[in-house]
Amino acid sequence: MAAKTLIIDGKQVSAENHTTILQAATDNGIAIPTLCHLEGVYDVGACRLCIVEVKGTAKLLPACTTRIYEGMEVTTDSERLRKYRRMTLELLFAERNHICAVCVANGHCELQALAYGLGMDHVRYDYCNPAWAVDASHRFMGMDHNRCILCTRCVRVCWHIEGAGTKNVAGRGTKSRIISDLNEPWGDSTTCTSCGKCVLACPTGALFHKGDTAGESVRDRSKLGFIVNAREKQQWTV
Amino acid sequence: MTTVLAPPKPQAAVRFASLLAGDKRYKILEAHIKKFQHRQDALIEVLHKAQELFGYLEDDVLRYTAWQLKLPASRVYGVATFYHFFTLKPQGEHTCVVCLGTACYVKGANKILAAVEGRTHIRPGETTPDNKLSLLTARCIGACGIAPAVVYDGTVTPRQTAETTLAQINQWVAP
Amino acid sequence: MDRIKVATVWLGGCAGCHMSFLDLDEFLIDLAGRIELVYSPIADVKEYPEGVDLCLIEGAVCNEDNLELLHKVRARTKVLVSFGDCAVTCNVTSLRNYLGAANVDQILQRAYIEAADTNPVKPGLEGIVPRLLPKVRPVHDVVPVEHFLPGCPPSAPRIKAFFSNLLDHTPALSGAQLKFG
Amino acid sequence: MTLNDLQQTKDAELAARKRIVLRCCLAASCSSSGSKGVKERLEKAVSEAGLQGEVEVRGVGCMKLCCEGPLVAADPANTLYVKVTPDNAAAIIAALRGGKCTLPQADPGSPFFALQEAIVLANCGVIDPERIEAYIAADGYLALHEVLAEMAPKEVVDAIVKSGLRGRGGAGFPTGLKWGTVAKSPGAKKYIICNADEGDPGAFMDRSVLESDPHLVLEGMAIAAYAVGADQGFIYVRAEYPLAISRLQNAIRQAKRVGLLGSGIFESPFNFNVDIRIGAGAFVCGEETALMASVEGKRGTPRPRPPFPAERGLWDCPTLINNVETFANVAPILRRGADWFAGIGTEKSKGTKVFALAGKIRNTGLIEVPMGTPLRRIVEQMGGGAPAGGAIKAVQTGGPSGGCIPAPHLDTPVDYESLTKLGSIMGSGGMIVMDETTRMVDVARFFMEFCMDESCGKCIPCRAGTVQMHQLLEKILARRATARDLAKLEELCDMVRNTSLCGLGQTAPNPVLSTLRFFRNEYEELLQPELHAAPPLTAKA
Repeated sequence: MAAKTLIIDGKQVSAENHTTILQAATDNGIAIPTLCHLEGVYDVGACRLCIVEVKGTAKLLPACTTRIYEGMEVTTDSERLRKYRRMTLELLFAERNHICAVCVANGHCELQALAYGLGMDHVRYDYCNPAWAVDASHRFMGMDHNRCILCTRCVRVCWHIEGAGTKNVAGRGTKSRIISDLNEPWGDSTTCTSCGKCVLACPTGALFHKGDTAGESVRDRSKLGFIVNAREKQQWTV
Repeated sequence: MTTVLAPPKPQAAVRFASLLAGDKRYKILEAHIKKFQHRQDALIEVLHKAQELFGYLEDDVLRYTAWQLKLPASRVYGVATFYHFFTLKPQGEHTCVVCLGTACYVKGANKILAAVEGRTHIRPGETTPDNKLSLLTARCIGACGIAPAVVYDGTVTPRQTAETTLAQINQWVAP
Repeated sequence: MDRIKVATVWLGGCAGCHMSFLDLDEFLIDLAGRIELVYSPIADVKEYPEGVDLCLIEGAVCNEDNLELLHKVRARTKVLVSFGDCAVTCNVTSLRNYLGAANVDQILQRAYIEAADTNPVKPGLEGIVPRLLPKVRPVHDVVPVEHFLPGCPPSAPRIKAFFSNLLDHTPALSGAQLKFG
Repeated sequence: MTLNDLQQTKDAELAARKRIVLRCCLAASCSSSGSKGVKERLEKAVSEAGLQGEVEVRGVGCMKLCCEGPLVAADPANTLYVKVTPDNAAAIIAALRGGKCTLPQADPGSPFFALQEAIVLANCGVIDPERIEAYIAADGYLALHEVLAEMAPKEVVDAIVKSGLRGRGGAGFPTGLKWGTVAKSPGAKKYIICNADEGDPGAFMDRSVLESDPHLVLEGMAIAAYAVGADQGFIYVRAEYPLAISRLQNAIRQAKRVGLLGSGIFESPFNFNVDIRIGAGAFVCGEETALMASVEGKRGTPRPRPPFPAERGLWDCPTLINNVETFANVAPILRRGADWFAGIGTEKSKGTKVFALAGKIRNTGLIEVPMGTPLRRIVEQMGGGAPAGGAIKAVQTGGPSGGCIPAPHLDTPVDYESLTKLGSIMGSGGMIVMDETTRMVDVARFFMEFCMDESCGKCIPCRAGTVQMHQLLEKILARRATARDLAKLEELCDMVRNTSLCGLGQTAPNPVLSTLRFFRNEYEELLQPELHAAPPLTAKA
């Protein structure tokens, strides 16, 4: 496969043709903040945290879905990008009830980690404080909509890794929510295999194993990439 | 932890056979789905037909549609709730749709809406407790040249005011 | 050099942040050489004084007393620090917000009558128990705030780091020192 | 169908034409004012007067002056009756016989009509939209024949490039360039989509075209399909336009019946089928990637571009998406020549543009004017200015993605670049006039609420950002906001505009930004003083 040469943050790197900016950067040790991206499932470009500047393009582009080209010049970190990313996080924290102190994912939460990484020490927007429910009907797992950031990772692993199609997004706009089957209690789902991949995929405390303490909520997300690799390439690389 | 298997569910075909037998609207819907050769991309067209037949999209209709198109129920529900045109709740006997497009808005559609809300004590998307009237809003029905427009039971009516609207509503809703 | 005048106030919170402040242990002695504590729930001062250099604010703005005190604090203080998650994010105190602004009375009913084990009575004495605000708000939503030290509570080492930075004129915390929850 | 058949159909249609035609508008606006009843009574009156041999009562599409509907025109006298009621039928018939008529009339020579230049609307309000013969009699499908018989696909693309036609859906992307890209994209299967999801509130141009001249759009689509190598088309129409849907269905049926759609059109190897897809009330589906998701029966959420639909669109096949008005320009361009079209309009914006004129203005309705026409001519001369002697304050174009152009800028010519320079956009053609009673902050709030409700929820800046911007606008309107809040609003506008996934989010701040630009004082008048001025940051402990 042909390789392309490009410049990321002033550093000349080469990557295979058709690679995304995110992949090329990661392979070369350059970290770009992401939230909806998840190794093992396709990208949707929804969270807008991985936006980067590309020379010659006025628009900011999501690194996860933008393919590289020869001679591309990418800036992944600038004052402007950091400001937009911080604002994106502030919007997320204000949108639902992310109360870290009483969250099961406290300390293992990607949203928290991003806030620290971007120096978001407070939220300037009005908290919306919506009234969202917790679905604790499933025998082993729970869904707390208060913590959901609608990254759709759970939907994607359910459809494309597990193949069950139990979860989906319903409604739209800020009223969007993750549902099981026909908006039924998760525990009543006739399609859920209880495989737990959605919990593994969830970046926050929205999906959790019942009974886990905050200290036990560590998630080994590399398992998802492992399964996909094994299935698609017949390579079991632990 | 032991895994407990869920009790066996009745076969979908058996379940839906009883629906088909009991309600001829399902027969019509089935014919419509056949017209689209059960294509999954016809989901929205099928839901349009279903809503036309049933008045709203009740759970069984959604399940039936999912089964016929071989789609996960979550997908059908996700689509049905994405589009404003679909309603999952039964509508009242009459409907009053206040257009809130820009032209109607600058000509006072919000006053019409406020008047109806005040009269009926329901908000857009709701139905009066006696099930007489559903109040809805539209994002623009393209009747801007005759704004403000209100749609009463499907009939677009031009140049409405709070007074004319209330006069119409009063024929439907108990005092 | 004169010691800087420091105050701490306690709005709607659990006092955990103040406890954590006391966990500074021997650093408190170092601190005492550089600051003068002019107002605090752990010092018996009745009136918030004028001309305070720095004030740590624990807790969210929940009731009318909080609001009144906060405005006074802002007017009389050079630098405000939102101290702990309740001040920064409203934290647990905001759990009543999603019940809606109109339900303040129901919240009291739930907390003091329905959930009471013994002697159910609603604290309603005018002028003695301050009235709840319709919505709990973070401190910076009410007055401008200079620095934020989140955490539930902020741990003593982080409070120490914050003070050290501040007194050495390198104020903000870096990402590595940030912590919510 | 052959050229000969086409000619015979035309001849037969013209031969059967009666001396006098009473055109009765049956488009949505006039219908809702009762024009169907008018037509029935006119037919009755004609037969009662024994004039069936001489007078045709013809139901037609939009006759443009919607505010005065129901409209009836009498040809060839060129009399235009307004606000016609069924009871007026007898008087209209009497007038045909030379009787004196006191019915209210509009002057077809007035600026509203005289300053129009009809390309897209040429047949609109003239022919019966429910009969393909009527379209053929107006030289319909001649261009398609010429294209299939005499031109290579590349030549068709070149003609569109040469004409300078740009997309009429809003952004103004050069149509020829788009066609060329789709034509060049490799793939055995390609699709054509006509975007008739006219979601901008205040816009009804596409509805009027579909209701009044559906075959014009079908012909344009067929020509485009030939040019890019597609054999399947979809028309995505909003469910709110039932009349447009039924006329399209009727038109497709007729075209199939006579062999102008389907296999082997005009006895060439070219096949083209068109299906209708009915939208279900989602503004975001006007965005092309969301629209494609909807055509595939999915939630109408957009996806990042690239890849562009021209390369990977419907079911990952190269797909050409144009809007109704763009397709409606195609047949006239090929029939009358690219040079003719390029001779109309301005240097960079060619041809005409259809606008839906509405709001606080005397004449509301449909107009088609050459690109470059000054706004003032449209709103003051054609529109007749604000009603009851009021003053026009601003003109809103581009719907929720556009902006408000203030009265001092009314001499701006309407073309893509000039409107963009003023912080608005051409948009699809909705033009809402606002007078002195309109509060601009409220207008901004109105559009922000719209965008908030219509946000699909996929990307964070649009989903959560519109909510916060809406709250800030509410706060300003409630006189609870300070200068800090206004600064926060402006910062959010910048962020949402630059980071949102699709056009809806990227343009959602436009109404705020444009009203801030020209009516900042209206915002500032509502602000409250800061209770505590932030102390200077140098006052560190």
